Amino acid sequence: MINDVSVLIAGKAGDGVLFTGNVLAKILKRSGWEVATYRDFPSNIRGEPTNYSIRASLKRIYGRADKENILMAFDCESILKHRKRIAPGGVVFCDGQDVAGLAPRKGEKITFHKFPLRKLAKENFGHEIFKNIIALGPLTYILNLDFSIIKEVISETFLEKKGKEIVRKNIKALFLGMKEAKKVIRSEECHTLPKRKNGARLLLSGDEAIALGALAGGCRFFAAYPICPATEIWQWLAIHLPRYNGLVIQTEDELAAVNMALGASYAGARAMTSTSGPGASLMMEGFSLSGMAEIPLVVAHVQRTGPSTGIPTKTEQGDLNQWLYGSHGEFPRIILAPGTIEECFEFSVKAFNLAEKYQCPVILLTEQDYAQNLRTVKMFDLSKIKIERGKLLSQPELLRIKDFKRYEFTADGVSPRAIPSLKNGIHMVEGNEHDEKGYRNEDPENRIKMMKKRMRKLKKASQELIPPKIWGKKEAEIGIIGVGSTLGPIREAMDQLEKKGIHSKFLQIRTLWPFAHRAVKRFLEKSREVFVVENNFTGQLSNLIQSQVESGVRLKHINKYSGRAFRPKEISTPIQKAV
Amino acid sequence: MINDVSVLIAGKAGDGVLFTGNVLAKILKRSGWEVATYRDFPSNIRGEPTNYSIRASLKRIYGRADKENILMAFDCESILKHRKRIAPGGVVFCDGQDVAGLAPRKGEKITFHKFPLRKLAKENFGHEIFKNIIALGPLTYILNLDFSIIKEVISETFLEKKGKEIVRKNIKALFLGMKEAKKVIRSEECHTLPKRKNGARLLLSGDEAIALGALAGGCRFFAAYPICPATEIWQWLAIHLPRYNGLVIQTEDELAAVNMALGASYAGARAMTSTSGPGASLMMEGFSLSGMAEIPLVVAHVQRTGPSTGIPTKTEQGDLNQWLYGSHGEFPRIILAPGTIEECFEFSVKAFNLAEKYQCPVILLTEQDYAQNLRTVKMFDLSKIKIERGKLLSQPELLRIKDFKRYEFTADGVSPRAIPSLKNGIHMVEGNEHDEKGYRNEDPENRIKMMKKRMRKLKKASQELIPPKIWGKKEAEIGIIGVGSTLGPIREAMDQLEKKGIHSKFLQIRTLWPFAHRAVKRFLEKSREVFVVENNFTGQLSNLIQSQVESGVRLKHINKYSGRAFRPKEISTPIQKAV
Amino acid sequence: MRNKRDYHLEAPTWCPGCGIFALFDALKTTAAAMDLDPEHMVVVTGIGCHGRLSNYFKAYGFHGLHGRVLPVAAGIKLSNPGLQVLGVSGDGDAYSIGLSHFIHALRKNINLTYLVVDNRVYALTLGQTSPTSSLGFVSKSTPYGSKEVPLDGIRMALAAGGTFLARGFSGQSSRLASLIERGMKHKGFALIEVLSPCVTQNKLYSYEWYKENVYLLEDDSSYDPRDRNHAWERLNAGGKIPVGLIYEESRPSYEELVLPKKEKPLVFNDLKIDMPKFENYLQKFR
Amino acid sequence: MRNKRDYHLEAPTWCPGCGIFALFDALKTTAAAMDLDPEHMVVVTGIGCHGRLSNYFKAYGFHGLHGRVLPVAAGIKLSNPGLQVLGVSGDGDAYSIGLSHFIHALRKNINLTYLVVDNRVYALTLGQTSPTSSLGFVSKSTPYGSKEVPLDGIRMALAAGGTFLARGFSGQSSRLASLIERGMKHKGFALIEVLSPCVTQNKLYSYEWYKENVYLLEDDSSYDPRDRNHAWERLNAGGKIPVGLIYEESRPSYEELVLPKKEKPLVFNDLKIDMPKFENYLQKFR
Ligand SMILES: Cc1ncc(C[n+]2csc(CCOP(=O)(O)OP(=O)(O)O)c2C)c(N)n1
Ligand SMILES: Cc1ncc(C[n+]2csc(CCOP(=O)(O)OP(=O)(O)O)c2C)c(N)n1
Ligand code: SF4
Ligand code: SF4
Ligand SMILES: [Mg+2]
Ligand SMILES: [Mg+2]
Repeated sequence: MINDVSVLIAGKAGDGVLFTGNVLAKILKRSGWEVATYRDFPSNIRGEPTNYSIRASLKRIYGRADKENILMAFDCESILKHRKRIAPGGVVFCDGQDVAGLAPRKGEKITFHKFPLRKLAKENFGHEIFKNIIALGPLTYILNLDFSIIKEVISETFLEKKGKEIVRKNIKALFLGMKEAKKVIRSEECHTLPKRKNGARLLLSGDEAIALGALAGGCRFFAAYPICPATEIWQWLAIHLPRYNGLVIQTEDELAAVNMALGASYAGARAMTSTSGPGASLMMEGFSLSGMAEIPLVVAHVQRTGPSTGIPTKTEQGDLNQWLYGSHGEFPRIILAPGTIEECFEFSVKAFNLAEKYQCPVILLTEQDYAQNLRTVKMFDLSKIKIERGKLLSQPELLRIKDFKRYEFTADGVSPRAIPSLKNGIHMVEGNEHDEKGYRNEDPENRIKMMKKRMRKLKKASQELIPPKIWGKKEAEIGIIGVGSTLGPIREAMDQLEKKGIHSKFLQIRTLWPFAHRAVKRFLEKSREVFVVENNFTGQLSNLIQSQVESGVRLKHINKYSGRAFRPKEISTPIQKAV
Repeated sequence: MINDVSVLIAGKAGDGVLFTGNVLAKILKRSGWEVATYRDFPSNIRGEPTNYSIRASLKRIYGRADKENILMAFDCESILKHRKRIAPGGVVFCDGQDVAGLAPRKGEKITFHKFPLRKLAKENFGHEIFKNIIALGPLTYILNLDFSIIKEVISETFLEKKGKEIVRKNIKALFLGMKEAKKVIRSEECHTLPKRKNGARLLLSGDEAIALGALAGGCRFFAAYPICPATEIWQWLAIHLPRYNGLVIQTEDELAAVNMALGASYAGARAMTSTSGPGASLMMEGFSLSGMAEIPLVVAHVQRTGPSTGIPTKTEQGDLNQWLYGSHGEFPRIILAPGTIEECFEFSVKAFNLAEKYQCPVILLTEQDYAQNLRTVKMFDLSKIKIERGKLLSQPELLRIKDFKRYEFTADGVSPRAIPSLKNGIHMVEGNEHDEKGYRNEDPENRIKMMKKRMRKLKKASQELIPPKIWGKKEAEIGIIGVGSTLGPIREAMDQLEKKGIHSKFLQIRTLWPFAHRAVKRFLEKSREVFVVENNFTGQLSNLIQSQVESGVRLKHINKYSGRAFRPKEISTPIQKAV
Repeated sequence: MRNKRDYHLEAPTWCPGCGIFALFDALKTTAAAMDLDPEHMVVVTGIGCHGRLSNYFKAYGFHGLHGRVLPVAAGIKLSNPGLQVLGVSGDGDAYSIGLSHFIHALRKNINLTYLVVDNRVYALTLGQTSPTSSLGFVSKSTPYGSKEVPLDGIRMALAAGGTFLARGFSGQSSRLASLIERGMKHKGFALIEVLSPCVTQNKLYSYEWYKENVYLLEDDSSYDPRDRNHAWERLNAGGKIPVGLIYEESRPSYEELVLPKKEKPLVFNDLKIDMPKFENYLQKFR
Repeated sequence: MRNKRDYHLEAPTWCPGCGIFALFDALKTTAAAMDLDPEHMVVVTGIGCHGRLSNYFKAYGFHGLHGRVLPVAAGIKLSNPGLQVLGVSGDGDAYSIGLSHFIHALRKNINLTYLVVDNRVYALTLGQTSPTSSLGFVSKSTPYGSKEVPLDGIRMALAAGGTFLARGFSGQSSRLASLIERGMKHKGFALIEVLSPCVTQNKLYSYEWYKENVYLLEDDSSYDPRDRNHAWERLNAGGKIPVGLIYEESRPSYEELVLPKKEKPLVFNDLKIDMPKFENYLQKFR
């Protein structure tokens, strides 16, 4: 029985690859399978090659597979491009003109089918656009998916915006696709996926999960400037925040976005901004102000391929350093790095609590890989959500204070906070060095105390932040360390290694700063060999570990920096070779 | 005989402390002494306490002393503030009203003189402003300085801008000051400084040395936005570059400054910008573009106390991380950190050569401490200056190339460069990932090759960059590591340790990146104990060392973060205690 | 009724004679005249000599970044429209590094009072040319004279759709106070540019110079500050500098458009989410 | 004489029907008409669909950062005034994130040709509201309709002291070409805004809509593009959108003022310094 299948849809930007893939993903999810999608789109509106893989599995999955089982190609070039990725037994459909030449090569166990999507669309429905639904025909047929689910998803997709007639037409188109598929597909080519219970699960992207988490976490002010691949966060909030008396505002640039969020936060709102590489660079000055003036701030940063404009639609883990060390001067900062969609939601809620508790900037660092791709997750547990506002004073509390000091030297370094409009709370927030009341002060003794006060805050934080998580066999000698999106391929690589008799364990860093040096040290000391897996060139995580942890273990590196996420084999193979 | 003396001038911002000190420094220098000044000014125009120390020595000095020998106070508060810093045998002059209470305390070997500067000025010259010149009277008298030198310096100071009459009046005022001093100063209070040969030496600040280096190094385009303490660099160039057919332009902000410099550099000019903390944060996006598009860029960054606006007129080493790791994505960068005024000049020249040779951003990282303070240096050796433009193609060279590729995959990673207006050189410079000709390209194979090509450049650079310098006894077991301004206090601390029988050596890091890991490793391995001395809170240099060098030696930390430079004892004392 | 002293926190340390004293005074006068509650006022300042104002004026204060006064002020105001939010910038802060925010805030017509202290120089950084310095202005950054025509902030604001545009002069503190009062009462973005001599870094533009080179619009009965074209012509006429209310119109403020009126300021939201409503959104991802 | 093909590097991949094709074509037409040497042309582009232009047009190209076209272009032009330097921005690039540079470049009157592709939307990022989108515009960033009045780049430019202000339309490629040609010949900063439908991300502003809503200034013989006030009134009149040359004046360019005419472009300087002269400066530090 098949328990894992990956369908690749490929064509050119503008071909509707995303649409076809998203509908298929939803159908697979409703059929009760675990789903993970992976998009590899150009940073262009039209014309350039694009591909989208939709994977379904009986196990929980977090990323792409090593190979593709089915390829739906909107043109012939796509086949040439992706041929080497097709697994034995794979099936290829192609709408190209020149498909004749595409016969299996020697040793290649692939079946090729010419499938005239555009022609069928035009002849039967008068418009090429139906090709995208027709394409679902052979795909759902070959996977033997339940027609009632297919119908349900298509209805939902079109009903609200386009009406019944369009729903009918699209179902007809899909039916046509299935009928035509039946004509060419032999039963041994089928990858039958048995239907399972859908259950209380969701299918969503990391960006969406962060947006949901923000709303649930009390965010009511969101200011941002558009940038791929982070825009989806606020596009969701733009619709929903106003329904909660919240505000989403598109600013003129990222400088305005971060400063406006700081203004709102100072005034007492839970405020957030989102961005990616170039925008984050523009936020560095505001980041530092947040640290110095001790104004809570949440920044969701979705990493894309850099440097500079780089490849805006592709993934990377190239901006760890930017938040770990970026901006001028020294101030406390918290950097959370979710590895799954569930964590995107959870950490997003948590980010707001931490920002207020420690009165400092909190960065939610994710990656294009899972920010824009869809994964199935268990229904979020909303009962766990708590809003903790730290030392934000209520009016009665403030009135009880004799001489309110916004930047009071306290034991934990966190000082009481008042918001404007409260009686007895007048103070300054200052980007200059200041005294306990917030007034500019350049005295060396005061300076030393203030630096200590600010930096002390995270001493306490480090004990209660989200600790690293160990996956796999605790007693294994082979250790793997990673953060963020590499979780998926690492976990599959561990399974692959296990099959070869290599036991391994995986330390998932979930808070990049303050760094969990004790836990990491322990992990290093209990491992014979440690591989740090990173989606970047220079090994930023590894550099962080090296600077924070002294241990005898020499780290080994597995890096990928093509702008694409790891496939499991790209991790298991080098480890297998090295050990 | 006295061989080292430090004069502190203190008052309020607006009192003309800087003027008095600068004239005294020049007189001392012309008297043949080595001079180092230290300013501790508020970030305010008026009213707040300010002080300026001028130190003269027979040895080469690079910074402030542990104690002050003479205090010239424009008000009484200054005495209260600085009293504890006055060395035994010290002399204090005070223009305060309330000087009566200022008698030596028990055990304090200080002489106090009431000295009515303002009154003398008003009564004799009708204007308070003459107090600043009168104040020079007791100072030059007590140091027994040559009157002809004093006259010479005063003439030079006023002649050009104010005319002969003012010169005469000022000399008269100084003479009055000396005369009045004679009345109160007893001979045993004098710190007679014998006159020595002035020689081929200069007295200038780090900012000025960088400006001179830029001009000598071929910089012809300078775009910047005002910011303390970097503005002096371009204020000097604003006068002089136009005389060399160069251009200095004040932009609307730092975003424009860095991008304009990039445009000019692309066009073929040697271009530079200068800034400090907040401005540097705004330049992060352009920094990354410089790295990606491989456009030479020189940024002079003068560090001040952060984070955020911090204390703009005070010193710190808080922005190493910002340039080491700042901005998004990964790209090659070179960070030079001069430790002396000579090195400011030399590295400034070198920065332009390196920027063109490696086609990447080069950061000249200095600190307010020596950027705005004056030091004596040997006359620069101009004959050593070479302009090396790397792979910048001439028109004949370019014409010989069949298929010009701006980003050609070369063995050393550096590709030939053509500037617009040249025949046969048409290409794109791109912030997006690109192919060898500069056209946008998102292919994974090309991406990998391009990343490798760019990052390869510094492999070669690391061998020829300015290596660390070892001071002191190579075989000593106590090692000290530092960068930039700490050179001065470290070297004096070593002398102090030596006197206590503790031998030490000092590794001066001069290129922060690419990091000299081999040399540092060797140094660590040959030391029993290593102290990293830093003018910051978190130990950024130490963090860098830890991440780059594996060695058994545990680093010890000596940090100061009050916004003030180290005094030698603040380094020698903890070392003495620790060993 | 409050009086001026209720807004006086500390004696300023500007240079004696500095024009900003007059603004400080005018602001206190206005606040007292309007009997404003200092605890409901927020003064957001930029970086420069002007930026010290929030150190001396008694109210909630926010001294942020150079050029970013308006985004901060907007964030505060939109989160709690009940506050009286004032922005204070310098000519460099507002018209150079902060220019884009300025134009966009005007366009949005956010209900803020924005005071631009125009001393035609970068004072705190010890004297560089600013966007309002005149052609030929000699300073540390332009030793051979500035080669740029000055920027007229009010003209820019008019083009950007500003709804309250005024210019005051430090030499006329009580007139300045009444302009500020009108600006604070205006529904929408109110710009009040304050010609403010810097006696230390800019010897060219003294009180005397201004006195000779400004004229009061209120003296000209033919002038109608509700006529856009009229305002434009005045701002382009050259010669003496008009002082007073230059232009005023009424147009809905941004808050009126984006904030549902019935609900309370968003800072006072109960942050606990409504479960059924939220779970309903989650259904979309089923 | 060169012809259009000499400037054609590659076939563009904009969406079929995209307005930027017309600009691409007009630019080639202009270059050919003026017989410009592609090796003396530099095209600096912003980030957005418009930014692709430098990939297709044959000339030196610089594709830098979002919103920073003008500082880069200025750096190039000032270093080598012999080059024909063109900037190409989108409405977001020029009027939102790049707005401050735009105003300051106009003020300086740097000799650049600046083409702003106005499609009233953020196209490359898949459809958000831009500063030129109309009030009420529904997009991914303003699902309930934009609440900001649009920014008129040309009106802003007029207020900033622009010396050549024109508006073209993608539906009229040859007229656009002649505007660009005039702009390139203008001594000083030339702004040509190009109304350019985005057929994919902005269905509201189609060719048809523009055709109905623009009028040609050249059809109005009473219109004098040398009259500032006249231009202002037109730009404030509302109703149909004027297309053509809106305003022109002559005023020295920044290069004329800051670059000594006799000397060669600074990129061709001999960088070896003149020792005696330099040592003379060092004397000041003795
Ligand atoms: C990003 C940034 N760049 C530069 C500075 C340095 N800086 C401080 S005040 C100032 C300008 C002051 O001019 P203006 O805004 O006119 O204020 P004024 O001092 O004249 O009141 C500058 C450039 C800074 N603080 N931040
Ligand atoms: C600093 C920064 N912020 C955001 C982005 C993302 N981004 C790319 S193109 C674009 C806007 C495009 O709009 P416009 O300038 O109108 O160009 P168009 O695509 O419509 O031609 C944005 C916001 C970026 N590249 N850099
Ligand atoms: S420097 Fe000028 S603006 Fe600043 S306080 Fe002094 S007079 Fe006022
Ligand atoms: S998205 Fe719009 S602007 Fe971009 S290429 Fe397509 S039609 Fe043109
Ligand atoms: Mg000013
Ligand atoms: Mg656009």
